[in-house]
Amino acid sequence: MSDNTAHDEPELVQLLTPEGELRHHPDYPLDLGAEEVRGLYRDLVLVRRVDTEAVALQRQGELGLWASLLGQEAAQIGSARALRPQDMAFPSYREHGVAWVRGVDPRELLGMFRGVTNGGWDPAEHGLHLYTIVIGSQTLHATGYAMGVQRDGATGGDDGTAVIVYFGDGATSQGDTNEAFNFAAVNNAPVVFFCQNNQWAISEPLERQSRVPLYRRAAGFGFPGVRVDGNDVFASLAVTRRALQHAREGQGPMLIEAFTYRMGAHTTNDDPTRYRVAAELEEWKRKDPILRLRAYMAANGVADDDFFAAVDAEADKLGERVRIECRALPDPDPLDIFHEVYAEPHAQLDLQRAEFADYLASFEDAGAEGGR
Amino acid sequence: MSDNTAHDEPELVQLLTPEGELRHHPDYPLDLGAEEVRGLYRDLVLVRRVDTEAVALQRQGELGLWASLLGQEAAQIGSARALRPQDMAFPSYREHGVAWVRGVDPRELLGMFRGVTNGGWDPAEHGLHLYTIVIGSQTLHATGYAMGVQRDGATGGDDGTAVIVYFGDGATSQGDTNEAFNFAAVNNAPVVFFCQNNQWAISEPLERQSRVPLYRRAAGFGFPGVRVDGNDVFASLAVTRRALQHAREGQGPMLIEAFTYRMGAHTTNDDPTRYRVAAELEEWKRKDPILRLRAYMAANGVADDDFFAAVDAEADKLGERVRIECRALPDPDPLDIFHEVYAEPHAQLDLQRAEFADYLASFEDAGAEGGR
Amino acid sequence: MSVNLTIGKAINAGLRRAMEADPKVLVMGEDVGKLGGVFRVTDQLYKDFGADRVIDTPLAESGIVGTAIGLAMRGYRPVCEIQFDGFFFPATNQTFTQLAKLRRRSAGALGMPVVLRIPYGGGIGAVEHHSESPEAYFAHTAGLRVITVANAVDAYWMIQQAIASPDPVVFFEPKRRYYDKADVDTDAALESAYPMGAARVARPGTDVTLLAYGPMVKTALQAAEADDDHSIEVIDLRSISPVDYDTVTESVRRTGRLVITHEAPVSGGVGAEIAARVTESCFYHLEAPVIRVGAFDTPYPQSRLEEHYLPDLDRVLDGVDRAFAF
Amino acid sequence: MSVNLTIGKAINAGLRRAMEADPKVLVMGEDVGKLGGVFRVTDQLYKDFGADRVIDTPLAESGIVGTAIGLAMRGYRPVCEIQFDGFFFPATNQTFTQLAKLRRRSAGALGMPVVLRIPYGGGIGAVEHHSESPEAYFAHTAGLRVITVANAVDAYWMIQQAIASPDPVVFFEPKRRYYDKADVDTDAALESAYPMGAARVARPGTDVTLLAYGPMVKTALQAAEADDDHSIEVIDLRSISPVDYDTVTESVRRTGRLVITHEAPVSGGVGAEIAARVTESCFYHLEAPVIRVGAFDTPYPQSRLEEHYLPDLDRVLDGVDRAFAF
Ligand SMILES: Cc1ncc(C[n+]2csc(CCOP(=O)(O)OP(=O)(O)O)c2C)c(N)n1
Ligand SMILES: Cc1ncc(C[n+]2csc(CCOP(=O)(O)OP(=O)(O)O)c2C)c(N)n1
Ligand SMILES: [Mg+2]
Ligand SMILES: [Mg+2]
Repeated sequence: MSDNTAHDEPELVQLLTPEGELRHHPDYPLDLGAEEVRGLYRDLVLVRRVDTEAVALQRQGELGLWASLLGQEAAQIGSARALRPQDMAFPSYREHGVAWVRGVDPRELLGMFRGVTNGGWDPAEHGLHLYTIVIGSQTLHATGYAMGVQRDGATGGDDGTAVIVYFGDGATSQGDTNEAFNFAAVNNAPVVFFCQNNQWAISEPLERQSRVPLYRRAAGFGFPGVRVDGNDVFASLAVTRRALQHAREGQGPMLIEAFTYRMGAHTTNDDPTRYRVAAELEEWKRKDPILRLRAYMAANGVADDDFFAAVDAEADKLGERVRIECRALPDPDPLDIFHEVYAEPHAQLDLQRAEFADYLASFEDAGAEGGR
Repeated sequence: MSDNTAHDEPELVQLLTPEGELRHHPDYPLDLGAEEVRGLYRDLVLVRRVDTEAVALQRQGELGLWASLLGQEAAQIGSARALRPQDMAFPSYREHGVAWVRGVDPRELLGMFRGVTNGGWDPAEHGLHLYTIVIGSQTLHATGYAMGVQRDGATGGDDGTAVIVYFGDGATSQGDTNEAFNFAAVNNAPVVFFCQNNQWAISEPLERQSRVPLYRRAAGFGFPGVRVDGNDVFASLAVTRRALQHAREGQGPMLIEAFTYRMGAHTTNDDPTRYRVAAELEEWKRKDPILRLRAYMAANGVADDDFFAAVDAEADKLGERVRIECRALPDPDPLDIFHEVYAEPHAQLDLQRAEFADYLASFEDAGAEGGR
Repeated sequence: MSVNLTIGKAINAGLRRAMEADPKVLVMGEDVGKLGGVFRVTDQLYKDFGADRVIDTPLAESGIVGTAIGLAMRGYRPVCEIQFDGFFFPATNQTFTQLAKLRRRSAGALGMPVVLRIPYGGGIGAVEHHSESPEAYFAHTAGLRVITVANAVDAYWMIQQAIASPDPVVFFEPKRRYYDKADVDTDAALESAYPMGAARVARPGTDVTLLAYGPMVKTALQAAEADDDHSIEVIDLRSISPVDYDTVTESVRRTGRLVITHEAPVSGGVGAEIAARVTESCFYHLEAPVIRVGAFDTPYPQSRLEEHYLPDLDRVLDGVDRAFAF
Repeated sequence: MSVNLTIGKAINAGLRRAMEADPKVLVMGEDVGKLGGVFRVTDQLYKDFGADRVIDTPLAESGIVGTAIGLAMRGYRPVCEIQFDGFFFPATNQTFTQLAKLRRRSAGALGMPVVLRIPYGGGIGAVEHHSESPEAYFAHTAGLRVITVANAVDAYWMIQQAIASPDPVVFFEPKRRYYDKADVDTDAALESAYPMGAARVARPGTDVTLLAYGPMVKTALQAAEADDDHSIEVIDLRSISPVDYDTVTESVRRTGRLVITHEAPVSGGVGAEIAARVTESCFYHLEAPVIRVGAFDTPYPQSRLEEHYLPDLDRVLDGVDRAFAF
């Protein structure tokens, strides 16, 4: 009988304690220059600011909805900074930090939550697929994409291509996610499954989704799983780097469970006071990913007050830009409804488009007449 | 990182070697009287005979299809004999041995494969759900049923109710099966997942379905998994008994991987020579579940030649009965198409039924007239 | 006792009454417990009936419907909440190949008193997959009953009728109308409620029949109000499968014209079947072909375009005009 | 070169030609490899193109379509085999919410040149779930193209056209006609083939239009042959989405009568949409309402009843008679 309790590896890979102390981990060495560390800090602060701004914009009626990444910045920035340009990332709907790293302008994200687009950016250009809302679906896309990478002969060696897919703790319950684990394992596909276990799927705590820690799921499908401190940007970076390397070299998939916390509501529609206690949030605030990095940097002379002030100022400017650009996002043309439904003509739809154009024009005519 | 290779438990629980030698296993003690052993032998022989007969009937055009259990008799009989009357079993489409043990007359099975019914028996009466063809679907039904058992307060203690669900190696790839594992784990539902790994899913060998032995899947969801020699009726019985007890007592699900072999074609439609080598079958013939039990019985004086001859004679009679009854199965009435689609009236369908009845009658009238 | 309830609260009250009446009734789905569902339709049920009867399931729709089937086999009456229309699809296999077929397969031995509650339709400014109208898929699937409500009175009674039904019922909730209110007599007997399968003339008229269901009933009534040129009879279909053709054809034979509106894309929508059938049975009464007013045959667009995508008052009136232009 | 091929072999030859022409074309599904598929439609492709291009997938339909989407994102053109109609349903979510929508969502940045091959329909004496006709679900789903074939010539060309299409195409194969033969000119250029989206008059006539597709085209032709009283024009629809209404309405305007037949249950079937639309566009030409002849609105029955369940020659002729009884 296989044992489902005893595990002799450490449960959580951590390189930076909540107090900002560096820890060494034999399996995940990390050697970052001060510049790189400052870069990570900047990322964390800026994406948090974009997020705060977006929440405010939603409150002001500028966005239909926003899914906040508050608390998950380190998991996202750390993992995304492990990616190389040739890699491909598949987000869920909360990976604003990943989008940031992949060079997708926050404006594009806001456009989707404002309802002016259903997507926004060109996935190939950024190495980032569009957000996916139907939970778990993207795990199979990533696996298929990784199977394509294999067929292109683009794995093996250091310059191989790897794929990463993001999903939540709730998503591990979906059939699709488990099928993706299995397809990836059977095909030895170069895909890293990056699960942000933020402890909640809307109102459901982890124990409604799984009886055991999520990283263990991987072994059941025959590939390695690891739990990393998702509020530790160093550990998230180091573990993801290693997993991507594993994939890149043709050794197949890995599952990373980034142990983190959704500090905000599920989305701006949600009211977490209905289902979770305030004390939990307080506890996690002490593990804040930004505070600990700042503490480390300050204590170790990686940055001075000027640097922190400069980053804050940059964040303010970014926030302002986001605010202005969001408000300025133009509404799409009504005929965009028909745009790119099909690549080639489709008689019925083309007729509908033409009729609708006439219908719209009839109002304009009427309006023009009324104005005379 | 969790380890997906080292496992210190023995891979295969076996109580009876292919040569018919008894083995002791500390975790799975089995104390059967001679009568019980003879009963198991009789079961094995009779279900094999029913199966052989059904294959022949299909060849003769009496059945549309048949899915042979050849080679899997011990896994089915052993596990089903571990059930108690109050337990509920959910088969796939190949569990003729389980149906036998649950008192479903072979005629009912033949009816389905002949196409005179889509089901046959009353599930509640036999503690056996209908066959399920859409791979994996029944795993969720069984889990839900087990959740009902929990709600009835029917677990805990020795006389609790347990549920067992049968599925194949291929079925482990389906999203539904994995969702069932997870629902069962999270809810601690009293369900035993009994996977007959017969090495093939139609033409696909196990390695196209899984990168690691199937029983390990369970640990990833947080419950025990065990691999048993599915050609060993004693081990199948003992392991299932223990797993059912585990469920019965409220300790939650278990996964049993019965390592066995599909000695025949996938179904009568299939031609296995297209995808597997004859040598494989030869090897498994040496592990035949019936031969090894007979060898054991003969060597240990559990039965004499008269007994074996009597069982063979009984099998001949049974085969003959099955043959005759199959041929005699009446075609259903055409209006049965509309029977029990809904429990209560449905205007459109009721009209269709009435119109169809008229339509049929018009032919009879025409026929009657023609006959005059 | 007459209570002024929103549609959402009326469903909640109906669920509560069904749970009180029958201990076998369960509520299950994502976030239906402490949260009370993302629309609060199961509000307080968890507190009052406990985790055994109000089940926060893992995030897996196939699992929800699949285990509900198993619970039904064990004698329970599960009411499953699918969080949004667009998230039903992982449960298609369990719903179409299992739930819908098990009664007939078993020649009646297995009852499937399962309810799927699906908040549906657009108009709430949501992101993708939160505004779908998938009812036609269900209506084309034999073995299911498909109903929807347009007001709080029906909401209160029809959810109870759905739960009482021995057949699987798909219960579509018009999410953009959740807050519409009406007085509900919550003391009446369930047996005295208007039948679940029957359509209702929501507003009588003489010139044209305007058929709507769910969220479009309100729009249809507004159209009837707004149209000074024609006397529009509005029918609230209520049951999508079966359709109450008696009520529909009686009306069409009187008015000679039929306009059907729904939020779902026109092609292959529920309106197609009704148009085809009514045309067959009222061929000589129809002064014009049946006109359908629905969404375009495209994916549901980004929310800033939904007012153009969904049939609105103007488009419905335009449809009425087309029915008279023949 | 003209070769006499069955429909099954013609699809096989078409797949082969597409794979030879474009190294990005992949075949994937359950048992498509060494076995060549349970209907042998992918016979020998594994041997000739190898395991990287002919992929025996794990037994999981959602996984098949979901990974095909990912492969398409990486520039491949996957052709997925769904083993039987009744086993499509686990893939509904990936097909309806992802495959069908990704092009529009991405404003065209993501092409989805994925083909789903689905052997469909009954009449082969199979057990449950092996005889379904689910095409209406797909036709109601914007973003998909849905086609089907009735003969080996179309089978050979249309599978290639489907693969060449930049849009996702659901390719329905009439499984009970797999062994019907025809001469196929396998040397012609793909560009010269009859267009994928066009219907075809399979047999001209003057009194009534009989519209069929897939497996029912043969039955329709037999009906035309058998009916001495009426001159039946048979249209082979070929494309279910879009529908070639030009061809259909041109015919109906001439004949004044339309009978539609398909194996799927009548209610909410493809015939409903065509009936509704043709009635609208040919209102003054129709001498009778559009008559639909399909299966009953029940689950597909046990095989010993399927000859009663499926529309057969007699039922089609009965439908034609009904069209004249008006
Ligand atoms: C298939 C599906 N079902 C339901 C939903 C509704 N829903 C949106 S987010 C969510 C919870 C997701 O939790 P998790 O996977 O942990 O991700 P998180 O939101 O915590 O990042 C649910 C149920 C959905 N989007 N898709
Ligand atoms: C959802 C679904 N997909 C495909 C099939 C077709 N099919 C029938 S049996 C089978 C193989 C099943 O293999 P396994 O689970 O190992 O069971 P076995 O037949 O070996 O007992 C397949 C693919 C099906 N029945 N259901
Ligand atoms: Mg979460
Ligand atoms: Mg197998």
